[in-house]
Amino acid sequence: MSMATTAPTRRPRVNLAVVAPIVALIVLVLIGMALNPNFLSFANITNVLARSAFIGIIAIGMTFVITAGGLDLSVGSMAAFVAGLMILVMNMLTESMGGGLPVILIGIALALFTGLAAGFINGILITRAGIEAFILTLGTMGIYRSLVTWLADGGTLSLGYEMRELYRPVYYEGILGISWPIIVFAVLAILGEITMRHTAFGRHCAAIGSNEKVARYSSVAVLRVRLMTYVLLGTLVGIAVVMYVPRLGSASATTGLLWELEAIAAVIIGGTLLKGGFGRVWGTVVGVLILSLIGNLLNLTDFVSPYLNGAIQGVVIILAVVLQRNTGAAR
Amino acid sequence: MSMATTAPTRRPRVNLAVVAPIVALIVLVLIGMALNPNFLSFANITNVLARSAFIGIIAIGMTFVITAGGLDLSVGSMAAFVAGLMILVMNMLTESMGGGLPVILIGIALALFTGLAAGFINGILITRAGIEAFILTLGTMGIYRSLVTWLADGGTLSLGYEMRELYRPVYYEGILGISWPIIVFAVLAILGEITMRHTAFGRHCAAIGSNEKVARYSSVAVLRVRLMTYVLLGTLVGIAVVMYVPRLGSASATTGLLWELEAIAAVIIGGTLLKGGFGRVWGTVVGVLILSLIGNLLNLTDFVSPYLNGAIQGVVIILAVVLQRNTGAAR
Amino acid sequence: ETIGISIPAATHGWAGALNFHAERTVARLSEANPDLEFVLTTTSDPGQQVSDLEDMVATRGIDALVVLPFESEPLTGPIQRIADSGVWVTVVDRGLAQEGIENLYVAGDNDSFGRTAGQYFADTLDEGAKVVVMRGIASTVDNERVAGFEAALEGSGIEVLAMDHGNWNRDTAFNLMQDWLSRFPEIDAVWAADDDMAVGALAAIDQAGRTEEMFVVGGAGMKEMVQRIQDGDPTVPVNVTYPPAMISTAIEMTALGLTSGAPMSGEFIIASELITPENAESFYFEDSPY
Amino acid sequence: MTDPILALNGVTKSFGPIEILHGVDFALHPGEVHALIGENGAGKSTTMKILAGYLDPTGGQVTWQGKPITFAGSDEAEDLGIIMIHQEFNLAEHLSVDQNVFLGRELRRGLLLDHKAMRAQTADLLGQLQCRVDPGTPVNRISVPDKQMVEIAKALSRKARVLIMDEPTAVLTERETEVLFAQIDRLRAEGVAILYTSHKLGEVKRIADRVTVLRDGTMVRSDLTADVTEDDMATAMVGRELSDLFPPKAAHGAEPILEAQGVSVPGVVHDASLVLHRGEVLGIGGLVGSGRTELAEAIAGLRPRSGTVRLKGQDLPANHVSQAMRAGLVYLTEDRKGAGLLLDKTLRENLTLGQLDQFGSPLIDRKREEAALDTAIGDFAIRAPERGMAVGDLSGGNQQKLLLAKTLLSDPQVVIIDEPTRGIDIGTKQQIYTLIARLAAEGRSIIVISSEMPELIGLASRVVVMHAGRIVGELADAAVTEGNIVRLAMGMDHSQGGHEKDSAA
Ligand SMILES: Nc1ncnc2c1ncn2[C@@H]1O[C@H](COP(=O)(O)OP(=O)(O)OP(=O)(O)O)[C@@H](O)[C@H]1O
Ligand SMILES: Nc1ncnc2c1ncn2[C@@H]1O[C@H](COP(=O)(O)OP(=O)(O)OP(=O)(O)O)[C@@H](O)[C@H]1O
Ligand SMILES: [Mg+2]
Ligand SMILES: [Mg+2]
Repeated sequence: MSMATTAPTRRPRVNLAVVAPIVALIVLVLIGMALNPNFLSFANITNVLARSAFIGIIAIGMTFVITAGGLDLSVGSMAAFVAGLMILVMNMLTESMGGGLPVILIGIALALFTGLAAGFINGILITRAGIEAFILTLGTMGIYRSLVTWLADGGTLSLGYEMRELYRPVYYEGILGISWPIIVFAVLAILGEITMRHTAFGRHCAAIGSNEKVARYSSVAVLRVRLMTYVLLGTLVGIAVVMYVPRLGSASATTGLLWELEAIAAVIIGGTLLKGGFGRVWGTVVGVLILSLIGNLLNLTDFVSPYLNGAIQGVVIILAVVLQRNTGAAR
Repeated sequence: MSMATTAPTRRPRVNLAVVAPIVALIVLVLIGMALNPNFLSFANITNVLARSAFIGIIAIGMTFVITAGGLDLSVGSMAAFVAGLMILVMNMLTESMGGGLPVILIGIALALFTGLAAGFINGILITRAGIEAFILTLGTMGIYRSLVTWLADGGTLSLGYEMRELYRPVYYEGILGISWPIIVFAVLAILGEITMRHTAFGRHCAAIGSNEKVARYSSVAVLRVRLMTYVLLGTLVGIAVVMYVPRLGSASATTGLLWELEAIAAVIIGGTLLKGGFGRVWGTVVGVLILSLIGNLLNLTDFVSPYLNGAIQGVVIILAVVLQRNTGAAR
Repeated sequence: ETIGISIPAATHGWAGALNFHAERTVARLSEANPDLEFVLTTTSDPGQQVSDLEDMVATRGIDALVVLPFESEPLTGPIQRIADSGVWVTVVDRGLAQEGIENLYVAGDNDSFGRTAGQYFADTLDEGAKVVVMRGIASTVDNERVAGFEAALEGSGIEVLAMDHGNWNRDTAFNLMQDWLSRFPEIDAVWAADDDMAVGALAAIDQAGRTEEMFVVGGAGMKEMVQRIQDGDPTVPVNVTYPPAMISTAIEMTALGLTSGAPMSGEFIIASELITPENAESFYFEDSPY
Repeated sequence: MTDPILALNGVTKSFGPIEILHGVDFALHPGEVHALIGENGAGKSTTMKILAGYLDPTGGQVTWQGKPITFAGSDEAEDLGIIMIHQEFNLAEHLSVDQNVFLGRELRRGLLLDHKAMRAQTADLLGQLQCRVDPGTPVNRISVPDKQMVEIAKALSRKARVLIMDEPTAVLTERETEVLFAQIDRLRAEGVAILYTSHKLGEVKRIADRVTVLRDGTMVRSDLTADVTEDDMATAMVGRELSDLFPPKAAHGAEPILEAQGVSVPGVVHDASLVLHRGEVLGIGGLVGSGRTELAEAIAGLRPRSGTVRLKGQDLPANHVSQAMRAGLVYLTEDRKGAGLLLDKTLRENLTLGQLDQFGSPLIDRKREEAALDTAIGDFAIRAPERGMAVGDLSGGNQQKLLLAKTLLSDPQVVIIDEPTRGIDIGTKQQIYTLIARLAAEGRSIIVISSEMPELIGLASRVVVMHAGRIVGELADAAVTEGNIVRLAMGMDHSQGGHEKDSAA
């Protein structure tokens, strides 16, 4: 299970592993400061944090799924589907009920419920029907993506103007200048970290990811815990959508494209083991911020061809992980 | 490692696991026959087989990588990059050398070498620098994709007209009406299957994927074998490109998009374990054919909105795997 | 003074050409006006485009924005806010969901794109002729083009055998065309909502040896296609323009407005034209990558 | 005598078409230690798993306090207080010791885990077991015997009414065994019913009140321990008389074949030097955690090390297993499950894994592999119900035999065997001892690391003893006695014993 590919000489491990993603983050911040004086401006910081929130919230859930030895490729499409459905229903309700706060509340409830249900479907098929998570969620990824395209008739589903104005503050306003997505992200990150480290659920996730049989023999309800990780992830996708829809007020076939890869990358950059058995939510948060910052930094300067943005992103991601290569046990 | 989620009662496993992907394939063929009389026409069959060849050849290599407990997300971009470089160099050579067979041979050699080198780079960074394969290849995926966009200046790299005519037969012609891609795919599949089952290399891959420490204690050169799987995969990407370029004579930023997901899906549908330890090349071939056939069938009929093609694809992929859920040990 | 430019990433041929023209124009203008600064970003989804716009405003302090919205609806709000903050806004190609936000609008006409091709079909094909339609990636652009095409066919008695997404991708189009060729014994013409797909379709038709039987009309004036029209290739009789160079026009006009202090506001809609063997010469650009 | 708390009535068990247990009846009584003994593969572990709810019987009945009961799973049995210590480790490697001990029954304060209490209680339990592992260490960093102690601690932490122990002492030294026995005595006094298996018959005689013998899935006898001798037990198990366990020691040559000079492994082994001669059986003694395994692995090229290792005068590079193996030196690991065998692969694939080039190149000759497996099955008396089964489904002892066969397949000149007879029954043990003596007689040299004192004494003509990572002494011939080894191993005495080597750093 754990086959610590012992490198020739033993290095002091623990500290580096803990510190590495943070160091990567700090390096990025320093680069940003050097590149552009506006980098540390309040506006830029809040922009970056707020836009990290969607992937961030999803990645928190992904941390649990991966820690328990699972995977979910469908989250991006799921987000698009949930957003599409939410908008469609809100528009319909606006027509029949005439808009207003209740419509928004119903929309939010619907998003949360749909996310939860989608997560439940993934989870139940993986745990009960016993389908390899990679394949199942690849399948549902295609299904949700198709469904949203179909709902939008190939185009874009847009929230009615009136509703959009009413709903907008959920993304753009907040408390003390800190917008809601940032607050929600922060709260969920803290709750996630506590759940992972200080509750039986978190511990059981790690145990299942480490050795499913051992967990079962220790009377951990393996299937239920695993199912729960997917339900949790689905619900978090719902929450992310609730934050996302007021930002753009629309959903289309391209909404949430590649979010799954970004979320998984953030989780792994944060030090969680891809094969399960160990996960840390705060690492995931750092991972998400690293990924967001790379994009932000590339926009701060233009010393390279935009064609090469992807290449720079790739290099930075790799470097961020090289810093902490000693953690990765199994690969 | 393998914790055969023992259900209360044991089902007869072996046969179903072996037969399942084949059954799925046969069911698809029967559906095809029912839907369209042209389905079994020689032209359609050879079309489907020839277009399967690219992903198929890559998926053969992916089988080894996954069996040895690795993963490679970069193959699609790598293919695009290799194709772009090949075309660029061939065009340059045509100018300086005046075209002809030597240019094609140099182009082929270059493609093979570049593929091999790219695989080597992935492999060496994963095995020596110890970077999690998922992250590393996600990084190189971005890098190669950027590089090809940059090489093509955002557009499309096209092989000069004369060269294209000369090179065309490699995709469109063959022996006895069977085109080269099909022949090459078939030969590589047979070689791959033999390598996996009847050589020390194949055994070692499975051993490493099953338990790396046991493999090391059994004096298997773990790092070298693992590196070799990536080199093999890279070389096969090169071969796939050699078959691909003569088809349309061009490469762009969209070449090979999502090939990695398709290749991995084919491998898993074929019964190889995503966590490593067990792989079968013939299963992968069946998996590739299943995926190609789904696309083919959807094009041969139009009983649903084209928006929903993706959904149907998703459902069929899941169903194909449900048939053989008993194989999947760890998930 | 800083001009921000935000366009889609080069994920298909036309967008690639757009990138090419944008970069070339930026290079040319920066040389000519040393005090002009440009920020060029490319995006692959609307969410990221909004992020890029936010960054331009927060960290680069742009004075003018040239933007090709990835999707109209989601970008309307963010662009409106930028416009409200006093930044000059030039919108390219894809109109916003609300009128009157942008100062300058430079665009092609997707409806006309489809309609022009459809008109050609209606004019040249007999009643009862059979055609297949290759659509792009599901999006508003694609919907508009197809709607225009269908509207032009109305009443012509031409039968659309099948319509599916080739995703503006050569390989997908190749496979799709192969399968249609196996499925339909008779096809009189193919309309591809973009030249990249036409390239794939042509290769498949060529392979099946059915070049005599049908013609293919793509769109956007790819070099290769224009050349074939020029050569009088009966398989590729015409093409429809949708010039990616419109981004250059937009950038140039914006820059001119900033530097000369004589703002060029208004609308420039570039309707699609039919490229025929007669006028093909004027649509052929040797050094364009597209 | 008290009423039985848990009993088996004519229980049978089949895996697929093969019946493993053919009607087993016996009862466990509160306050009684019941030993279950039998050859490898006789069905002891299977019986225990049925009692603890891990497996369903195919036929017959399990009764709890006289009433028939069927467990839906091990949780249900555990709720009744039936706790089992598995023969194979049952620990999640990524989790720390205390997390493992409380896995599935975490202590909470409100919604949150009570880390402090769990850590303290774990430290307490380990203290009772005199195990010095830090509760916060991840399990994949602790040694095999320590894992066993953690496993025991985990069982003790649950309120047991019936405690089932499947070969708990297989990897323990006598000192730890004593500690465990003290705990067993305490539990017996508290009225816990205990079922115990071991291949160490001396232990059985000492600790058990009653002993039941299984042979080929059938009960052959069940007696009060007081009424039987060790020989009786062995005879009942094996079905024949056992002569002397250890073969006579042959004289060995004077030619040094393996020389290790100043071998150090950072943090675990310090400046260890030893010499092995042609045809010699050298023992390495020491307590758990003294660094014997690490030293052996360092010599075999499995660990980074400093110092030199020369085989037949030729230097072996550090951390290069295959070179050592090609030069004729092999190591048999004590960690059968983690480093020895691929549990999800077949016997054949495991047997030949390290030596595939012997079986044809480029293609592997399946027939020769099968022939090699036949030989191995014969030579090592491996009992597998089916040839094509996964190694993980073999009984523990048979896995060990397969591991031996696998390690010796390369026909090595020098063999380092770490715990050679771990979990092996007394009959097969004798065969293995004979084999070791034969190997030595053929001119091969063997290092035996063993925690079983009689084994060291019976096999080795010379024993080096380690303490805290250093070689603290060397005993030869008549000086190889239990007392001398123990004294050195405890670090109590540096000058006792035969010609001691200076090994100060
Ligand atoms: N899951 C299984 N599938 C098939 N056969 C099995 C399975 N589990 C055990 N067996 C077989 O049942 C027999 C009894 O095994 P068991 O583990 O009970 O033996 P044991 O008496 O504990 O032996 P040891 O002393 O070696 O531990 C063995 O032949 C073993 O191979
Ligand atoms: N991977 C590791 N990381 C950290 N410490 C380790 C590791 N492996 C072993 N140790 C520690 O090194 C010490 C020596 O272990 P070793 O297994 O060599 O002991 P040993 O003398 O062979 O005893 P045993 O009878 O337990 O095998 C032990 O304290 C053990 O916990
Ligand atoms: Mg046993
Ligand atoms: Mg040891």
